[in-house]
Amino acid sequence: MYSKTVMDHFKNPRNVGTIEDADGIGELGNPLCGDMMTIYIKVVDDRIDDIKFQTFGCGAAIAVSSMLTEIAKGKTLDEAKKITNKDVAEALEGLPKNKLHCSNLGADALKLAIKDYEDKKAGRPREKTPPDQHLHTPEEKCYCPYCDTEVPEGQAICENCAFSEEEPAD
Amino acid sequence: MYSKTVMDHFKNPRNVGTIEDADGIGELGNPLCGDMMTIYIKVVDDRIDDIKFQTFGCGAAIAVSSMLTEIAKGKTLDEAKKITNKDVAEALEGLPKNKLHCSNLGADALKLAIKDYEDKKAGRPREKTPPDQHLHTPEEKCYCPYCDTEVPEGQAICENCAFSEEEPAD
Amino acid sequence: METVYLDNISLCPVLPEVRRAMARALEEDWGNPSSQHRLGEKSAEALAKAREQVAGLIGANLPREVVFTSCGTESVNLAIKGTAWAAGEKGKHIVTTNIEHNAVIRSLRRLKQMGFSITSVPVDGKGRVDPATVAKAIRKDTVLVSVMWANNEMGTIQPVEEISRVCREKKVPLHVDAVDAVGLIPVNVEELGAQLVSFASNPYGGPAGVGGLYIRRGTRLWPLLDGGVQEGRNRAGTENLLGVIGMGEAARLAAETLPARMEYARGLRNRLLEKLPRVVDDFLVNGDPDNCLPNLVSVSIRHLEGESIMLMLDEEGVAVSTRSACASGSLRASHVLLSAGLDFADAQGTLVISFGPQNTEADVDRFLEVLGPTVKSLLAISPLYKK
Amino acid sequence: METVYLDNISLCPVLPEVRRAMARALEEDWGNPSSQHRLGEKSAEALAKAREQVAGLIGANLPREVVFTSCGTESVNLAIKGTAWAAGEKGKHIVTTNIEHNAVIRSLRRLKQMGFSITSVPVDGKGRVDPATVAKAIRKDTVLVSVMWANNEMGTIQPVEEISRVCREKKVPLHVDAVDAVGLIPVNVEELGAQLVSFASNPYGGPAGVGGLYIRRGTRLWPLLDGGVQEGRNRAGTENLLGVIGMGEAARLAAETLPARMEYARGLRNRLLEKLPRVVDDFLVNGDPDNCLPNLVSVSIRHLEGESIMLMLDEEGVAVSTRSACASGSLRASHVLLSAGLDFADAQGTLVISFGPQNTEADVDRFLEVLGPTVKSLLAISPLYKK
Ligand SMILES: Cc1ncc(COP(=O)(O)O)c(C=O)c1O
Ligand SMILES: Cc1ncc(COP(=O)(O)O)c(C=O)c1O
Ligand code: FES
Ligand code: FES
Repeated sequence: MYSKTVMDHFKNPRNVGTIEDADGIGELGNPLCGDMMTIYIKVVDDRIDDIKFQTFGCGAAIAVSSMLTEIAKGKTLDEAKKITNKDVAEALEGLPKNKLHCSNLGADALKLAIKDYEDKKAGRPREKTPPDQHLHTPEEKCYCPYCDTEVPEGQAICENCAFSEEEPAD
Repeated sequence: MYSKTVMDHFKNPRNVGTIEDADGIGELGNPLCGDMMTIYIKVVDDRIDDIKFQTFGCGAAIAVSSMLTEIAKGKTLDEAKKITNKDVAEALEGLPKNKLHCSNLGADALKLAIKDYEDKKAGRPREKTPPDQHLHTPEEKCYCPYCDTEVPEGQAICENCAFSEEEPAD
Repeated sequence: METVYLDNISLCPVLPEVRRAMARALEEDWGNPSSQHRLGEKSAEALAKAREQVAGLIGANLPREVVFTSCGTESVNLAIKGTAWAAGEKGKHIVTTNIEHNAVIRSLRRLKQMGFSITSVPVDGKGRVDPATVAKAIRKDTVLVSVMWANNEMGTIQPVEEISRVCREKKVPLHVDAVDAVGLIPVNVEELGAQLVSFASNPYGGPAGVGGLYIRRGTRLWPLLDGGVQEGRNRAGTENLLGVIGMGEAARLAAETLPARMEYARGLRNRLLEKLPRVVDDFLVNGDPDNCLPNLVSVSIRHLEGESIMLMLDEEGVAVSTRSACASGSLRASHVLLSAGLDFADAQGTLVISFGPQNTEADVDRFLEVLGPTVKSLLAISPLYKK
Repeated sequence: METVYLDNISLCPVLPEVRRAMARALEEDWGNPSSQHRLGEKSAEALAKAREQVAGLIGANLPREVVFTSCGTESVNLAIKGTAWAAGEKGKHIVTTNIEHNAVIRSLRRLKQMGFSITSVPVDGKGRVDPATVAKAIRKDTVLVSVMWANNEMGTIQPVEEISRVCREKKVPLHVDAVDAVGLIPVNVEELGAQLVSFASNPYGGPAGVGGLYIRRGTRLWPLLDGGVQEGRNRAGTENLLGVIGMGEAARLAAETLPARMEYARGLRNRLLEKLPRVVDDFLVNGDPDNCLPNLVSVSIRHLEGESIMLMLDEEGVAVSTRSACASGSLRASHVLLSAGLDFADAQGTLVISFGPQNTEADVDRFLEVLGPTVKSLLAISPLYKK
């Protein structure tokens, strides 16, 4: 199901852990499956000097986190902001269609970490994004992990079968 | 499906044919499957001296006709009238449940032949029973060949699925 | 005594290659295709391969347009009821023909109980539907047309292409019951343009109790079996992987060898029809000689009832089928034959002889050799036959 | 590397005896059970034998009370929808529980779309339904109660006998989804007194994609598949004879060896539960220790997500299943585990380990050996785990 690269990053994830005195922290939850990702960055000269992650999620989510940190490490913040979820998925040699939403978690969490760093630097109060806020960007298609149909932009979950699992039959 | 005796009477039917100058003729059709049976009798001293049959019907119907003629041959008319469809089915070592209605044809056709003889003797006009008149007698259960449920007394066909085959779906 | 099996339209022997593929699968493929670990993946691959093979046979554009089912009957029920239920406010009227299989008839009758209304159009003496009649039967509230591709009692092939054109013009979804067409004659669902095409695995040498439904991309229907997410959510339930693998292999073989198989069957059919008058005097050949299944002969032996003929042939080791009411466990002679205008007694005497790739000319000859004396001895019993 | 297969609740390997019976049938039985000639009769006999074997396993009074289907899902759909549709004016209300399989849930949801209303009763922390709650949920217009016998995620066995008593008192037909009970624990449908009991062939080593429905004599339901007269008119369609023969053989074996198999599975289960604390610190064992399937262990490994554990185990050649949303292709964690009161994260970390007769103590030990390091390395990644 998963590509070799995904399995490699899943089995030997890079940059796992926390950074004690991180300059920015981005935390994001996935409303589709309830998973969580936290990205820690250390910024030196507007560059990502160090980056670590923690993830509660599926194999794809772990591989995405790992690959994302590899891509981001050493990049300037401006470069890092431009990393798209698609870049991550492509670097992983693809993800199963119904796991594409896991990759959406990655780049979004990094952006939150950078924003956190910038807010702190600007003296703005740190915003805590509610973990269920999944940011659909226009260019990135998202598919329902359940029925495989595309989840339209601006919609957090698939209407077709939203939460149908959880509820009892009545 | 059929017992050995049925197969024997089907493959080597006894008393096949017509009697040119028959004393009585009984003709009966089966409304369930559209089959036909004709019994010819020759009566000497109130005994069935000779009996022949012709049948358009399934293996069971042919075996029933053959066995019936064997049982009836040599019997007095009074004895012959008492032959029941059950006697014939039993002599055949049983019939499949959905073929029991074929055996109903046999004894009824014989009774019609005897009636025909008696009417002729009494100078009564010969009644031609319409061939679709199937005589259900109380003691003989009849099963729908289609759905295997019992067809109640006094009812010619199974209500459950009557003629459902023939009609188109509308 | 070797049995001569000439009832391939009821059930075809599973081809040796298919048996081998299934015997292999029996030893190997047992992971659940829906489960995620490696054994599951192996099964998912086998399922995907079979789906491609079947898509190839019927000319589907996308493998996912093929849904596996448990038999032709399930495919037909899913297509008809699923479409009707999903139609909602669009309407409650369905058009069909007088010569459909019971799977279609009874599905429609069930829908009638649920408030749908049905128009069933007649056929001509050859058992063919006139596309113009179908066009006339379509109403504003018609939500489905269901027509069979090839008839299993007379062998008549319907003008499904023209009917499909009619339906596309009128924008009504079309279901084609192709259970006795797929694998026997060329079928290309993409060219046909129907929304739904039912078929089974057995007619072309696959295992019994496995079927398929072509659901054209974009077609909406309610599943008959609700539950898990198998078969693109169109049919829940743990897959009969073994059967599906057999169906796939049979489809691959059929796609490869169809023209040769048809040619071969036609040879046997012609031999039978040519020699038949030498052994039987009074008979009718049913169906449409210009549009018929190559591997099926439908003949009505006059003055005789079918089960008795079939039974006698069976005693001699020759297996054919009959459409007599007595044999089919039905109440009346076949609605198909009566619809095509046969009288009751002739319909009762109908034999269906159908060939498979395993049959030989010797089988045909043996059938004819046995048929002659059988008919003679049964005519002696028949009250309908006057010399 | 030998795979250690501990996901027998999803799909059980087909038993060697069953494979042999099926391999034999593949070579022999290919007549159509509905057709009348001798080859057909041979198949009809095979079908009848399998029906007796299955009736024997479930304790049905009459073999004809057993209808063969294509999977547990079909059995469930037929039981639920068939009864609801046949109920007509009697009512449109159905009672079920919060921990049913998707086959039940989605069948009921479909009926909701058709105008039925559903009451779903909760379970306690062990996943058990209280029969008194079921009794309270039954209304005047209730036409069916549907309850599962054993739960496939927690292993909890429901008090079906008491629920059946309640239903008989209230004169409401009962359907029991016994897919994960038949062949695994003693089942006697006659004693139970339910009208409908669904089951499948695979859980006890029969082929996948074959199921059965017990329909108590006198129970009225509409078929899901309309067409021919197979299966006592309750289920039309050409039979999957090969699968049914396999199911029969598996049923025969299960009936003979059930107590021994249960005892054996219980041994493996106890071994696992006893040794588990040595390799994992923080976990929950789900279900009801006093009423549980002998061959299933459901554990929630805290702070971890299930697919990732399952995948790592799979890499080491150990196959288990998980109820995490990520793995099941579902949107949310299992409704069963949430209904039993697990919090979201714990439900996401649930592994289901299930044994078959082929498993050994060495398999349990291998699982534990691999689980320890897997959990350790995944905890290092988890944001939920604070040392
Ligand atoms: C035209 C047609 N439709 C449907 C069916 C039903 O298919 P199955 O027997 O596989 O259920 C048949 C089977 O003979 C058929 O001939
Ligand atoms: C409790 C329960 N009911 C129904 C089903 C559906 O059965 P099948 O997968 O054979 O369609 C399952 C299958 O796992 C089950 O566990
Ligand atoms: S005479 Fe027609 S079924 Fe026997
Ligand atoms: S993180 Fe849940 S599906 Fe990937």
